[in-house]
Amino acid sequence: MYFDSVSEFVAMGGHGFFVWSAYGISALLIIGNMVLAVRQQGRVRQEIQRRLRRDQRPAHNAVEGEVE
Amino acid sequence: MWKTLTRWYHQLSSPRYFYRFASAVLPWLMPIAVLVLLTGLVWGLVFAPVERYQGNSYRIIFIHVPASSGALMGYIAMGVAGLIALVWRLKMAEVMLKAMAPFGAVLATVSLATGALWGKPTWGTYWQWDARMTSMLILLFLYLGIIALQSAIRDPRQAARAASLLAVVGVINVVIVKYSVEWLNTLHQGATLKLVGESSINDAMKWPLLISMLGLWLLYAANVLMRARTEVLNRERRSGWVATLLAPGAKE
Amino acid sequence: MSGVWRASLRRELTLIWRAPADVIQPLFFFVVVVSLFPLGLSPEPELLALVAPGVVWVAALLAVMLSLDGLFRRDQESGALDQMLSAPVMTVVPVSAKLLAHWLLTGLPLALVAPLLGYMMQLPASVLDTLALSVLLGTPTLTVVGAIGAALTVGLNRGGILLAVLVLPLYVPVLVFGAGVVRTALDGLPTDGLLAVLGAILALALSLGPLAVALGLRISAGD
Amino acid sequence: MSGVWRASLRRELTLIWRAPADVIQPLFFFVVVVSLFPLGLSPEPELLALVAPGVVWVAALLAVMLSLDGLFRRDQESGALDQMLSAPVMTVVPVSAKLLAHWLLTGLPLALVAPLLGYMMQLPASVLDTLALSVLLGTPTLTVVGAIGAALTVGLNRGGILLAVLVLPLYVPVLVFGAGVVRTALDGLPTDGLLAVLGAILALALSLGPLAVALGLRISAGD
Amino acid sequence: MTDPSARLTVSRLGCERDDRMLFQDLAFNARAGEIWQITGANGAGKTTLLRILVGLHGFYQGQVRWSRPLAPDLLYLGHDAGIREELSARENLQFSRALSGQSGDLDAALAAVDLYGFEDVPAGRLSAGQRRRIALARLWLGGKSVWVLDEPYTAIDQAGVAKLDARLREAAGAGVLILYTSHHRVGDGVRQLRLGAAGEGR
Amino acid sequence: MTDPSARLTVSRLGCERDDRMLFQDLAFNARAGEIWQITGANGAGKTTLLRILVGLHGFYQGQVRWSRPLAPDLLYLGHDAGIREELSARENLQFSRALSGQSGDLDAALAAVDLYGFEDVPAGRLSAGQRRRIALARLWLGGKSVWVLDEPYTAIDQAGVAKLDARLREAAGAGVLILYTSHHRVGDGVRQLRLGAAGEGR
Ligand code: HEM
Ligand SMILES: Nc1ncnc2c1ncn2[C@@H]1O[C@H](COP(=O)(O)OP(=O)(O)OP(=O)(O)O)[C@@H](O)[C@H]1O
Ligand SMILES: Nc1ncnc2c1ncn2[C@@H]1O[C@H](COP(=O)(O)OP(=O)(O)OP(=O)(O)O)[C@@H](O)[C@H]1O
Ligand SMILES: [Mg+2]
Ligand SMILES: [Mg+2]
Repeated sequence: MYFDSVSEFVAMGGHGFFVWSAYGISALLIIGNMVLAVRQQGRVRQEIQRRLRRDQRPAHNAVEGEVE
Repeated sequence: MWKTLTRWYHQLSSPRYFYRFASAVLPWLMPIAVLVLLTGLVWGLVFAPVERYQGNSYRIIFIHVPASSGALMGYIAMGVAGLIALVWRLKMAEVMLKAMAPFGAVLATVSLATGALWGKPTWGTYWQWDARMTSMLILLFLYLGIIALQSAIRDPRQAARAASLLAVVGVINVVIVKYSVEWLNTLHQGATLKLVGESSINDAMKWPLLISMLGLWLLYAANVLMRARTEVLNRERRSGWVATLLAPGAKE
Repeated sequence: MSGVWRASLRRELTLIWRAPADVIQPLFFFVVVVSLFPLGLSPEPELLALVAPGVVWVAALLAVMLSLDGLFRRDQESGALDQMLSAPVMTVVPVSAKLLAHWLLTGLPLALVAPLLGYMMQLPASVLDTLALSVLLGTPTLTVVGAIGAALTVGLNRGGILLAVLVLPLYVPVLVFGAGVVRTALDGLPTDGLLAVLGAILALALSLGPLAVALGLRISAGD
Repeated sequence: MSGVWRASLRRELTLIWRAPADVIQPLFFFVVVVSLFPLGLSPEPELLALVAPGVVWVAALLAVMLSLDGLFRRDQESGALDQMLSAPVMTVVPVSAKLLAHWLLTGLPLALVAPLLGYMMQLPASVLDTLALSVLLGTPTLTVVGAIGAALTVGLNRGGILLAVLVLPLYVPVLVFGAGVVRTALDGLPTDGLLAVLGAILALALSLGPLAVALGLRISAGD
Repeated sequence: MTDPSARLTVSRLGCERDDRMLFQDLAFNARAGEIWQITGANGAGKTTLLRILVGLHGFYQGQVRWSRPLAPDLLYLGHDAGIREELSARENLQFSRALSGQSGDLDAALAAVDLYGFEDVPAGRLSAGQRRRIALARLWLGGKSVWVLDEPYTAIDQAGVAKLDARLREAAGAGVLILYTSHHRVGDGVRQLRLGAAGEGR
Repeated sequence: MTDPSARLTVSRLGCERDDRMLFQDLAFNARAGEIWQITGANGAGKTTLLRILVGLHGFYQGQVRWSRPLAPDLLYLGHDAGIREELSARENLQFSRALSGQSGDLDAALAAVDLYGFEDVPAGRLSAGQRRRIALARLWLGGKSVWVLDEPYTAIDQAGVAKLDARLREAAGAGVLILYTSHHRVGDGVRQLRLGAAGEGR
């Protein structure tokens, strides 16, 4: 442990603002990106599941090609 | 050995196996990445000694350097994926490329933000047109260009191919930019950075730095896997295996 | 095949000739943007000379980029692009003719007026030839690199802004070396090395660029 | 009639919302163009601060102008413009909704990032608010005046360059006063008078501009 | 809703484009409840005539008189139908409806042109014929007594053509004055206005 | 000139666009001398199918095999016909001819589509149908054994339709393989490939 007290840790020898905003912004961006990725995954899954439910009725096909 | 490698290659280039692989790895990778990153950061923030000339502001290094190098490596990796996608039309390369762009852009932003916040106490300004800062800014622009192009094209396969071409062209450009900007820059700020150059960096600072770097890269890998997995699902939504996987009531 | 190339070149030149405004406008844009700076900055000659290389080069960059926006658009909308892509010659053939025609009627004129603008921006007469040479060496690269962006965005109907976003970061090396050459000349230092770098970048762009453009068009068409 | 206005505004906002890139891209262009200058000029802080007001303002001008290029184009190509012109409401109604939506999503964001760019160009913190205010007062004028040019060129399919040629000269007063305000602030002199002039230009543009735009559209349609 | 007094009088109408007289001394009277099909070879001037009638093309000689101000009564569909690719079928129709002051039900109109299930897809991702159908849906929104349609049948499949045919007759029965261009054969009870073939006028 | 061995084999062809299967397991064989009309409702996938066959659309499953390399044999006319408004009819045709390696007489071809007298007018000043005719003139330039035409009859007047019809039959008689889309009724001796109606596949 380098620091003697919590307040000293927070102050960072007068550079607290810079250190903590650097880490704060970084955390915000990185976590935000993670959250977006997870939410996107959920959305795609939901969409596919909705479609699967809809398609549970027997599907008829769109082909009527003239086959030789 | 070679055989195992080629088998892996074929398996991972099949969307279905990739999905299984990613689903198996992610539950481990994610917590490990977070743990490693936190270890490095806490070590660096709480336990590492103060730096002689910069005081405690130097502690920004533990996020700044991992993010900067991650942004750079990430872009090169994207270019490689793009080349593979263009030449061999490998679907998984397209998927990976698309998955790599967002975190890369985030890392470039983090690098710029932390660098700026570090610059104020050390150089007395948030921003200067120093070579590294300038080329990182351009790298961010390139990332954003790729994201913009991808989101402008509707068809996911077409979007990925377009982004591949742009990424490959971009890598060539990054190399030239690096040299050109270094040449341009007459007020090289290198001297300040040398404080932490190889000779003077001590182990008490080096280890936490290396550990947070490892942690951030693992996190990057986890994020890419996660996004790639989503993209695979989205592209293969019509195939049988996705249907059984996500069928109502099915257990994964 | 060389017949197709010649027919393509003739078509492109006719198209531009039919609408000569397409040549005059990038030139005019170049002149207007450079002239805006003394209005926005301040008319002091020393300051102007100092910023002149950068200003002239940024304006050239923007002029070329804007002129590229329509490079493939009308061929795509009219279906002519599909004709080129399904023709029995490689797509590079008509594409390279198009690029050549574009440079002849945009890049070249820019190089010719650049010294005039440099003079208006109070550059000493001794560096004006270097300025013209740098623009001459740089604009073909701008055309080719920009055309890759134009090919990738051709179906997207987004106006020029998406193109700008893709292409401007790719223009940075040309800008740095192009303006750098002029600044070096202004300082009275030798410029051969930097001009050689500009030339090398040009060679790279000319050898790989047209292929990338053709590939980009194919991707945009849906393949 | 106010129903049509609201429906028009909603349509325009939806259109932009559908393609959010359209908002982000002018902003991005603004940032990129400003960043090109230190690359072309030199990274010396003193020089940069000196040219900053002009550079930021010229970049804002270009960003707004480029974003206007597509303002009516797609409505014209799709025939929606003919629908507006043959509708039982005055053309100013849908047109003014369009202009408002455009400014909200282009001009306003530019005013918000301008201070950041000013800082990057090494302007002292004390003039950053003046910079933002000048951009805020100037961009609506740029939108309206540019829209007149866009209306007149809508059928011509010339890419953005013809628009640039028509519009940039008209932007000169805004540029002179806009950059002038910032330079005055930089010299530590009072800026109220110049800001008032910017405001007066704005009032003029807002009162007559939309009518001119509507008239321009009618002329372009062939009437 | 529709006004039985809508009436169009065209006299001595002439138009020259690109150095060629397209038509000259054209005169006809059209009344509410009538369907007029304008025919003629390619380049005869059909599109030009319609644009003159609705006031979008101002370079002509002679007179075009409507019995009352046209704007509030007019439903005009041009060659290009005013569909924005970024907006869905519903959003496109919603805007057209507000602009023209119609008030019918959106979903019913879209269903009438067989776009049921495609209401929320951006128009850019529909086929050529489906896009035209969005514009045609305005014919089911009601409230207008003069319809001017430039090639409404273009790109429409056979079932669609039959449906559109029926709709025109129904509207004419209710007192709408309809003018349209088409290369299709003229149906029963439709008045024909034939413009001279291309080249004839030179 | 034409090669009687041109032959197209399509098997198990499927294409998905925008989350909807347009067609699936499509299979047919087409030979030199045959005329195939592809029909189907709006949105059925006709345009998409043609683009797949000529190699412009690459996202599909299944196989498309031509008996020999397609490019040198192909005459493809898309929905939009590749006519630049700034160029005259002759200049447009001249470029198409060079690009596709055809060699017929320009003026004869333009006369065949009734553009005699309009050869040197910029295409932008021609009517919708006249512009289409410039593209159709390529059918009179000869030298290609596979014709793929997307809605060739669009905007063409009745005399033009008859002429085009005759031309297709004549070419087929000389051994050309023709595939085209149209909503017009299928003529005698034309094989029909009907794609499922929009919506059925969902
Ligand atoms: C916005 C401004 C800044 C940007 C964009 C930036 C960017 C970078 C980049 C790209 C790297 C290279 C990483 C690698 O090669 O793996 C780096 C490393 C580094 N930066 Fe920054 N930097 C910025 C500001 C600063 C400031 C203000 C300082 C401290 C005074 C600083 C200190 C360092 C150090 C110590 C390294 C690691 C040493 C090395 O790898 O050579 N940076 N930065
Ligand atoms: N934009 C234009 N500029 C100049 N002349 C034009 C323009 N558009 C059409 N013309 C001229 O007017 C003539 C008639 O054009 P118009 O579009 O009215 O014909 P149309 O009867 O609608 O033909 P189509 O059946 O092919 O649609 C054309 O042959 C051409 O000579
Ligand atoms: N650009 C596109 N992007 C995404 N999906 C598209 C696109 N174009 C078409 N589609 C989809 O493909 C379907 C078929 O389109 P296509 O153009 O092949 O139909 P078509 O049979 O030619 O119809 P039409 O008779 O109207 O010309 C459309 O209904 C639409 O769902
Ligand atoms: Mg017409
Ligand atoms: Mg079609």
